[in-house]
Amino acid sequence: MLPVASLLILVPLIFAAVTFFTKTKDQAAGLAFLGSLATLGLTLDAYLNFDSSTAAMQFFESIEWIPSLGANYSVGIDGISMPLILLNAIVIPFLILYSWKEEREAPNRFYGLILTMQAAVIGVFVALDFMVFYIFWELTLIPLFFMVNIWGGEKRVHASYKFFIYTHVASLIMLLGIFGLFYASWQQTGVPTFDIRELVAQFQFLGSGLLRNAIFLSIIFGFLAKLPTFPFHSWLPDAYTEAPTAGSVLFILLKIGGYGLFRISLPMLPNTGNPKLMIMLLGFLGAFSILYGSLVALRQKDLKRMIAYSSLSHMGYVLLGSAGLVTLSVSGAMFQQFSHGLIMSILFMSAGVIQSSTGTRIINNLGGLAKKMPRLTVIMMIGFMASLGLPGLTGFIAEFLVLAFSYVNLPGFVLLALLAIVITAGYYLWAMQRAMFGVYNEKLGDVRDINSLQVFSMGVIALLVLYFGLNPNPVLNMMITSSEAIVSLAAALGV
Amino acid sequence: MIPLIFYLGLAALLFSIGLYGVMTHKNGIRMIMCIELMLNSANLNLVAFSSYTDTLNGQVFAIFSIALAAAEAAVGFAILMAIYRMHDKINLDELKILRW
Amino acid sequence: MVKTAPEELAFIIPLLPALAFVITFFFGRKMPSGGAIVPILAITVSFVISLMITLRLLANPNEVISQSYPWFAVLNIGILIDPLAAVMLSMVSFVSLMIHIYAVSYISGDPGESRYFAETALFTAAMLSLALSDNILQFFVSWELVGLCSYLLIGFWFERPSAAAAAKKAFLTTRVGDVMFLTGIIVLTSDLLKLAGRLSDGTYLLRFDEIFSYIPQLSALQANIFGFEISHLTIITLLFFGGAVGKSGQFPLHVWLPDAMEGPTTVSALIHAATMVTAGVYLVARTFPMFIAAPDSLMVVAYLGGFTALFAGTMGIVMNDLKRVLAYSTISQLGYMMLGLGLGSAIGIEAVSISLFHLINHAFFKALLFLCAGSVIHAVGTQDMRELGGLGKVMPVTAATMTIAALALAGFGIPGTSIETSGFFSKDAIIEAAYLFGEHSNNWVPYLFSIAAALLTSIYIFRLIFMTFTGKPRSNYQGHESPAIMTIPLSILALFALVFGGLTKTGFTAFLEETFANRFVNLDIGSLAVIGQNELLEAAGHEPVFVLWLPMIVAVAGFAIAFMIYYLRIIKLGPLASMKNPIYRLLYKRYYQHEIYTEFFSLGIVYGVIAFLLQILDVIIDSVVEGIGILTVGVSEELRRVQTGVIQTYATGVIAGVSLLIILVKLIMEVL
Amino acid sequence: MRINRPLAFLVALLFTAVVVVGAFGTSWNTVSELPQNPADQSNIEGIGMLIFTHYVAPFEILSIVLLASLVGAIYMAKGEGNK
Repeated sequence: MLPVASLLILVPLIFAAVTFFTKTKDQAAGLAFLGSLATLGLTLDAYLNFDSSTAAMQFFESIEWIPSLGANYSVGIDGISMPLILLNAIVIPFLILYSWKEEREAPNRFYGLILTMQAAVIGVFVALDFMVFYIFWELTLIPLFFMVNIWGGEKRVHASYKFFIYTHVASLIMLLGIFGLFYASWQQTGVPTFDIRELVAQFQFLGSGLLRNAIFLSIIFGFLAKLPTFPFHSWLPDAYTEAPTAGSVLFILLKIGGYGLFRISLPMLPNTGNPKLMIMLLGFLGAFSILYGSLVALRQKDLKRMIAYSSLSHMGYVLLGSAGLVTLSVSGAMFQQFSHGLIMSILFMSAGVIQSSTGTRIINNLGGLAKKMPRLTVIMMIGFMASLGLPGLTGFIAEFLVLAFSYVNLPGFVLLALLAIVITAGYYLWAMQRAMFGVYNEKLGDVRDINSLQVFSMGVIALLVLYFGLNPNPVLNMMITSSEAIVSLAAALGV
Repeated sequence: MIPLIFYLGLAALLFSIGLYGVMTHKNGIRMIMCIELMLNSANLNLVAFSSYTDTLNGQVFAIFSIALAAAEAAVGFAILMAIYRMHDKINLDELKILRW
Repeated sequence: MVKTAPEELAFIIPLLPALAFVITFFFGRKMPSGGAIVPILAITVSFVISLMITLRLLANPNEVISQSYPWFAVLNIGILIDPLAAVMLSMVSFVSLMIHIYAVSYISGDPGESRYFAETALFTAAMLSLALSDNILQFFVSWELVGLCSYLLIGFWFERPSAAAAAKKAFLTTRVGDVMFLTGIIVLTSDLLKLAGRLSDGTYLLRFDEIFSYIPQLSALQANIFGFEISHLTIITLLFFGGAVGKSGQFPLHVWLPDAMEGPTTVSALIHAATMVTAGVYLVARTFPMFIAAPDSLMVVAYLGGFTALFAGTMGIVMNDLKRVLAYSTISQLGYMMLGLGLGSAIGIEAVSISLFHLINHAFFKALLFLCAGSVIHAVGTQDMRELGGLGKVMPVTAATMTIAALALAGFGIPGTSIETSGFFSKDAIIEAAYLFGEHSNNWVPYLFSIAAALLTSIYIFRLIFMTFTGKPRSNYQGHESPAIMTIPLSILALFALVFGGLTKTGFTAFLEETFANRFVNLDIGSLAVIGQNELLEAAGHEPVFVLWLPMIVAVAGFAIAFMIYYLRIIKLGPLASMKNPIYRLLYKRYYQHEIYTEFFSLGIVYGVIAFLLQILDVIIDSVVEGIGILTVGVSEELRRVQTGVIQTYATGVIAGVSLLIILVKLIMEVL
Repeated sequence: MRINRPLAFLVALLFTAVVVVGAFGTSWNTVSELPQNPADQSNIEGIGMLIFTHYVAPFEILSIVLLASLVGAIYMAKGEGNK
């Protein structure tokens, strides 16, 4: 059998390397598209061979790397990572198609970076060793940094540095936590290991509650800043807004924060010194992020910034669902990651189209675009509706699972989050009304509707949003299996 | 018999005096002299330990270090002379050609 | 020919209109008249199947259709067609069919024709799916989808800023209710999860039978809110009712419905009169066992319903816009339906049947009223009643059908005879029930509300009739009768408005009372009422004769007032109906709801204060982050000066550092 | 930049204190009695033996270093003007 997990990293990486050496735009985009298609093929192969009835690791590979430190190159796929890999593999080809016709400098580097990013993110998802995990984790910074720094908007330099330094500092704190875990476990067992599952299992045997709290908090800090969640989100609006459309979508696909939460933090959570306190903390941050993101989005004048804050609001569901610690709430949180990736891709692509065709993103300067861009309007409407949680689209399933089942443990926070639902609808509809409906703003000149490649790429993602909204089972079942394993751990400890 | 610690104390004192000189003087020649003082306090230590452990290695090292000190002093003074000839200065902090 | 059992066809009912939506959406533009034929055919088939199922159920009420399929996690999708659903399905598909036929002519020539038919087809599919859902989640999903269609259709002429704004307002206001509904579902879900413990395979958590089987336990769960001990069941039902308030335009969330008249009139008829707005009533009826088992919930329903009936009526009498009058009338009638359900605390299951009876009758005559109004607007081009008048001669069919509808709405009929309109049966049944309730519990408030509202109903609807169809035209217009494709649905609906109530009166009530006693759910409403501390009447009371006649008298009185003011014009309103009169102004400004809700609460408090403060907080957080960056750069700028280049300073620093470090290490070693 | 003499003095004092305290605080592993050889008080012979046997390589390297520094010092001290 193929070593799928490794190939999923290697294929995009190799294609990325070759793409860097192409000369023309079409060559670069074509090659990158080919690479992403190959990745998609591999992913589908993995998905079809995936057994969603078990929470065990599948497609497992392990090679000894640094024996003296117990670091191995070990990778594998399970129900937590499979949907996220799937998400990445699905969206990237359409992202490349979407941006094919755009004019820009150095297309070879642009598409090369997209593929590098894909490799890095998938690397994080399949890594089962903290060394490998951290290396890929940091690798994701590089393409994003250049994406923003080279092809971004006006304040791109500031935004890129802010993003880079902020999340890098958070990652370093996480690294500190990882080392703490590593050394503490080494002391405990006498055998050094960087194996994620082994270390997470060791966590409960470690020294004092204070130490466990410190390790837990420093590791989760890295995840929370990457997710991001209130109050560690201030890199997000700048970076999302200044990034080129493809960059924004790559940011959206950067689901490593939430992934780390499920893979590492949640299994550790019940064993911390004060699990109740930690749950309250996470629940509060999640619920407050939901409310906060939507209220701040309400006041944004820039379409892309509004979507960025809405993204923050959505990420709150991931945290709230995780803190809920009920099987279905955790799977809801996982599904929210998946659904958010699809929905926000549509929204950022739409905002990108609006900016490139009208030259502005300020909502009040737009108006009546529905008349000139009917196809965009339909797709954008699907995106907006999915994002505000309309049933039948993916957003609803995730939000319902999170809210309904987190309520079992965290009723107060869920009620807080529910307040945000109306507000979310408010800013989306407001934006829709101002930008798309009403009388056409003649100052915008002659705008053209989206080209057929864009219709195709956005349309397919919109159809997926609809499909997974009607039938979430293809990804939800494996999430439920995995989250059952996580939650049973917590239940065993009576949390 | 004089305890070892007396030698060490003397060496420490000598070193500190040299140190003080290095820290307070600007004149290059004086500084080199002070450095010599510090070097010799180290030599004193070498010889003292050599005697008190009944081995000769330390004393051999002291001889080497004296020889090296001579070389260093020769080169150091030569550099100072060259600088003096070029700039008419001997105060080290006034020389800025190698500073940022 | 193979004879298929109707239950095997049940899934087709919502599926065909959904399919029609897809076809019309993608290919409608290339078809004649926007592909209208596709949804019409689809809905016809749906209607026929619904009717077949209803007839079968009528013959044997125990033959409910119940099919469930897993959806995701512990939730399912499914079909439940019991008498309640069957009635609703038939009504929705029938009214939708009529309005689709009518719309072919009404909407023809509009550039968005195919979009219109696609959206109404989707709406019909969602509404049918709502009616036949067998679990609360699917109900909610359809509920939201009809809301979406309502949003899209109100904003059908999206280039008009007022339409776009009205669409947004409708969606947001109902969204408030929806969130309450969702909260109710969430509370219910977590309660069921706790009560059920570990879920076995094959249970569908939110299916109605599953929910109903937990009613006693739910009722026993108590929550403490602000020092009041409240049963969870009460909380859940009140939250559900909150959803119904939003969707069915009950006070205080009714503000969107009059604005929703910005949409095409056919849309108003279909969505905002006959079907979607009744979804809230249907929700309460559907979960009636929960309501009756919850103390106080039904009381809230009754009071709010009665109040809304009266409250909307007061605004209805001053509106000058043809459609707005009808919109307020709809709100008022929905209030009646809610009131009818609320009276269940005294009359038990009969409440569902009288309320649903009114719902069905209302659907016929209100759709008819709207379609007639549409016919007028189509012909004349204005909907301001002050500019109309004398249309009766030009548009006889429209005038005749509209008058029939008005009579039905006002509830004309002679008690004890068969000279009765549909509205008479159902509305008077509710008023009588309110009387019984008053007698039973010595609480006459609902009865007073309902009688007063009946008077107002009669006044505003005949005001409308007289102002539109009698007298002389008050502006220049060229009226003409609408084409046959529009008048035929009008006539059919008029026939139903006139006789449906009389034909089905006895059968209907008996039929609906079977809803909660069959092989799907088998509940003893009486014992549930005991849980909810509701005392049911032993048997139908013997009302005094004047109670039977009073609604009729009131309706005639209303007619007389309208006749004198607007036809004979012997009473001059003059200053009474001017903006100087504070009461008139209050009514005309619709109790300043726009000012309070939109400008004060939404824009002022939420947008202006809360969101503003959070935005400031966001800026602060961002400044902290940026500040740390600036601080770092600043500090390093200062620290750079340490690098003096003076070797003596370096030496001092190095030595001092080494010395201190040694001391530090020594100290640490001592401590450890 | 001015030189802060009191500070330099303090630092020097601190350093002395640290070193002296350190020296006093350490138990040196020394011989209890200095070896006495009344016949030959000097140890020059021993040193010479060591230099030319065990440390002959450093000695040779040192000679090269000395030579180099000698040449360098003369070259620099001579200066360019006296060519």
